[in-house]
Amino acid sequence: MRIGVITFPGSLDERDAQRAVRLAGAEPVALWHGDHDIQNVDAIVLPGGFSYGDYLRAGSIASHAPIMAEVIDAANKGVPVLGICNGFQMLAEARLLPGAHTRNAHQHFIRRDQKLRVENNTTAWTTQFTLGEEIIIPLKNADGLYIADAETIKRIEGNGQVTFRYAGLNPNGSMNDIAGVSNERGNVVGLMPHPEHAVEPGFGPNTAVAMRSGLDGLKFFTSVIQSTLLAHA
Amino acid sequence: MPIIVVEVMPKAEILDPQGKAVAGALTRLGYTDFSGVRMGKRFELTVDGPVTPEILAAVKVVADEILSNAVIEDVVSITELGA
Amino acid sequence: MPIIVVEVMPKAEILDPQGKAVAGALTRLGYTDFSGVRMGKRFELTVDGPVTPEILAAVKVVADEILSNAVIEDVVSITELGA
Amino acid sequence: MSTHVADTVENAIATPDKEQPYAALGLKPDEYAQIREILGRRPTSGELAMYSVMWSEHCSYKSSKMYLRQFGQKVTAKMKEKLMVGMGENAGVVDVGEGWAVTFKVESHNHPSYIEPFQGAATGVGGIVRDIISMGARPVAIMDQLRFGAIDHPDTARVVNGVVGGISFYGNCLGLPNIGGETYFDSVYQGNPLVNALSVGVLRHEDLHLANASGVGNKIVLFGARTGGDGIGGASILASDSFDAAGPTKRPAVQVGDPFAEKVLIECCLELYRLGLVEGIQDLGAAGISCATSELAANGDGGMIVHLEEVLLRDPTLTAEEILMSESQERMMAVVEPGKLDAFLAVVAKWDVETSVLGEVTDTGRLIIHHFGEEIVNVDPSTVAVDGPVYERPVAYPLWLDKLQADSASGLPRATTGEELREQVIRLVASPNLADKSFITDQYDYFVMGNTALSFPDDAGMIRVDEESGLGFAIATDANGRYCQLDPYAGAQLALAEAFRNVAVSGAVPVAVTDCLNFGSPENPEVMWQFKQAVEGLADGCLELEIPVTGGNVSFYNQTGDQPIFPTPVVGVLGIIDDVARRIPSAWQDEGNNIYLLGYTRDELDGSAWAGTIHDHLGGLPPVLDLSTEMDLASLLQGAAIESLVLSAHDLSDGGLAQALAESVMRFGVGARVWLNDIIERDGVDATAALFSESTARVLVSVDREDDVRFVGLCNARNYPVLRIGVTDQRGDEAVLDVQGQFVIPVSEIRERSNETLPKYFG
Ligand SMILES: Nc1ncnc2c1ncn2[C@@H]1O[C@H](COP(=O)(O)OP(=O)(O)O)[C@@H](O)[C@H]1O
Ligand SMILES: [Mg+2]
Repeated sequence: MRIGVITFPGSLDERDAQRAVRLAGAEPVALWHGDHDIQNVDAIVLPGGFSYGDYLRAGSIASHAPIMAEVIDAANKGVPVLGICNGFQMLAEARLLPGAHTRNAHQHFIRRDQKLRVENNTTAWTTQFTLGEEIIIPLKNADGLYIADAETIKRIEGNGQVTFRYAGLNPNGSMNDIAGVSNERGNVVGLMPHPEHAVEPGFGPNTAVAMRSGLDGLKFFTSVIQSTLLAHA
Repeated sequence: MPIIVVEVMPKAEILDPQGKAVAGALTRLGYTDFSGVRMGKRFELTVDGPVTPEILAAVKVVADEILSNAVIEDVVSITELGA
Repeated sequence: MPIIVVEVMPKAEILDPQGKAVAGALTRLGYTDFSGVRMGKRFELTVDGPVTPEILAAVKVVADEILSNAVIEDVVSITELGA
Repeated sequence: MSTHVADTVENAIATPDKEQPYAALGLKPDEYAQIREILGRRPTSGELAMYSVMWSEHCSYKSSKMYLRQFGQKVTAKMKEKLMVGMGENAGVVDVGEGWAVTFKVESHNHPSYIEPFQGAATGVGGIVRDIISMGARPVAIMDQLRFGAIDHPDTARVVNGVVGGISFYGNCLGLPNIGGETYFDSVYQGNPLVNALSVGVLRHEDLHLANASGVGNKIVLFGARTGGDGIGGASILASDSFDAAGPTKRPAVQVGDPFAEKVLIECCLELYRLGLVEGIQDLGAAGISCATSELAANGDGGMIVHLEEVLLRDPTLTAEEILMSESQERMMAVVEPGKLDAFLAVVAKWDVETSVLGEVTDTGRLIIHHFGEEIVNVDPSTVAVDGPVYERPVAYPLWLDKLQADSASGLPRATTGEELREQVIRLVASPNLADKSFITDQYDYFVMGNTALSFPDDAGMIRVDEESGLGFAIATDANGRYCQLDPYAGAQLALAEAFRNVAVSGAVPVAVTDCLNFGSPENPEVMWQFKQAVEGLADGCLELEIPVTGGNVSFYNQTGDQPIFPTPVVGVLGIIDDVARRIPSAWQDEGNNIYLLGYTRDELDGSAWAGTIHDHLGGLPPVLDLSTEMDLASLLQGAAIESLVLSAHDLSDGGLAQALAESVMRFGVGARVWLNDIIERDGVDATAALFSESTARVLVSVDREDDVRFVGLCNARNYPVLRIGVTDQRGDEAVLDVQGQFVIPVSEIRERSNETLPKYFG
């Protein structure tokens, strides 16, 4: 199982995403934004960061990168794609996912150990979760407010495309507490929090059990390994 | 060299947290004449040569597809500076 | 209700990383007619009643002191929308 | 193209009497005369620009140099053991074992951060990170040491929100975990906030790079952002003189940072190093191209020819002098072998970084700069970069100090009831300097890179260096301006001791020091005395602890009007830990553990947070310090860490035991039951001193009951004073801090009072 992680200029968490892929038991493959080649990977991660400084709109310039044509193509063929934070913003800008992002309501960058509720465990990246499960995943961003017009919100809520919702506290003013969404087919998922930072004991979020012990992010990657194996079986 | 100005605003029905924050600040500072503030973007594109119809057409595409995100924003004007 | 538009741009001598990033993107995407891009802000302030000289004076102060940072930005225009 | 007619060397010879604006550039008449003597003629305007920025206080260290020498002189063989690169380079480098090295340095960006807090602080982070890159290292962490005016002053929110926003924006966008820092409020910093930033980098031994231009024929390459008109005069005018003296400049004095450009520059540099394409490298900071060319040349073979028209400009109207002085950010200068130039350019192109070849290394011993074919600079580079003026400024013992030291806090009224003590504990917890700093630190990413083992609010930040072995480093910084005001020699040592202790409580072994010395005007003899004392204190302290100062920064002219800030030497201590899995957090996480206090408590309230907050008092003498005891304590903690005997360790500093207990219960919401009698009896102090004294060499630890005997045995074997003073209690909504016989405070109340202070003023 090979999972590609794309590096864009200004990507920050790509090595962490690669580490997460490795810890979950798959082989990480480094992909470059300027190439037109996704090296036949089985799944793709668009990592967090500030691509091109996020100066125009978060994720917008990167969504036009050469490799995005291949990503869009692969996504349309059903290849699992995960957009984390800036990656989510890119997928929204590329229209692979509904909605858009804007500045956090309180106008600050925020970093916190965020509680999420799993709202759909049938996507390629969430099969290892139970429905309604509460998980803790680090959140860190400045433009994390999820926004869409009323019709879109109604549609994605109706389709079960809202994959994760902020629980306990809505950290940025996102509509309907939406933290993550998927496409209709469920192979493309994007979320603002960072699962790749909840994969290794001692370096994850705090939990009720102990500091920096949270490992809930690992299940994103084991989910995609499982769903890919199933799809190929 | 000629400059083309493109202006982009958040769609009226879309939440504008930055505008809201500014509005809040104005009220706190005692400026109470304003019932709302919205914040958008202004781009100035410097054109290398004369502004031809082709260039204007390119600006239109750039404005719609790169400088703005149609999901949440409108291009409210494209004008040549000083023209 | 009347709307007053305040436009703010980075000072010409000051680095504008945002404009630079947009300019780079345009070139990479094949739009090569533009020699530079600068990115600023456009504010729309909705006024509660008629636009009096007092309100315009207040807008001027707000534009200079709150909507812009005089150290690095200029207020390039204050106009009434549609006026 | 520039229309300005350059002042050539030929012209300078022909017009010896031309008047030159040296004073406006910050040069004194005798300095100008010295330049004429060195050159044997008047300087060209380009040379004048270079000398003026390079001989500024900020770049030349002319007032501090004679004192800083001690850091290189007061050293033992042991102190040199792990030192790969010492003072004088962009940053010091320490061998941390397994073929790894760590480089770190703290620097100030105080004055720009008052004028334009957001960009000033942002570019401060950018600047220190480039120092780290230029050593050949990957930057892996940052920290920020901040001092603001009074929390309720009308200007403070502007500065706080700007500075924190700028650090957050630049650091987060760069992808560097922020792992700690300091935040203090005091009216002495009102018109002159302190914004210090620290960065740490990691490298393999073989990747070490230095800033020198050697190898005749090697190319001088400038890469990164284009050169613009921003920050011109920044080095000489902003950093060398107080604001009111700043002359008019037509170019903006502030610079705007572009963290994205810097992030790309980091990756680009690391790829260049990996491929072995760089012989020497220097970052461009204060004094821009003037500094980079003269330092590279002076540290190398001594000669260099530069064609200034090759510099890529953002603003084509810049004059040659302005190009030489520009402080545009996110630029680097490399020395590249001609045969490797194509490969170099290919890497730079891959990262979309702009580059131009400016010239090459020569054996002439002269730094020669041409502008469109005309020679505008011809100097011996060491006269610019190395042999600048050195001043022995007048020093005078401050006459007010005797009176201040005589005014001890020991006579201040003390609480007579438990209820009063409770109220004082709460007031301290909610006071601006001790209140929870989450409002600030929640804006900083510490997850990025996935190697952060500890960060705020732990006593030290800790980063894993090697994912296989778990090898890592810990780092903490401290400075107590109040103590330094009372006694700068002791104050500097107390800062060193606290940072040392903060590293030790994390389980790491302290090995090296960096410092940022923030002081008033060196032209004020009393300030110069404070500076002399502080440097001596720090150098003597390092000698006793046997850990070297590897680099740092001096910031003078920190004053509002005539009023200097408190002397504020920020001291950073770096430690090594073999395996970050053995890190010790600073607060307990479980019920039913024993709480021990290590060290003796004396009645030491002079200069304390208690005296300041409860009585608005500053006077007397700072706490007694015994560095050999601090070393015993550190080695005891290392022993405990290796055997995993302690579950948490938190050093006692500002606010004493009361604050340490409050922080410990708040952190994970696990309460505590504590008794003071044993402290009071053994140490002969009262309840106020037991709770609020700031005696040194003390740490609060929690120990699993199973390890009790071994832990106490360890302390006894090492003859270190230890007292069991309580147990950790229940967690959750009912959790309390119960100081038996005195008071009970719900943890929720402590938390609320601690958390509300900063948001109230800045939220
Ligand atoms: N500006 C800041 N940036 C990052 N961390 C900070 C900042 N201010 C305070 N902190 C963190 O908050 C915690 C408490 O600070 P402080 O009480 O000064 O620590 P100490 O007393 O151990 O020196 C520490 O972990 C410190 O690193
Ligand atoms: Mg501490």
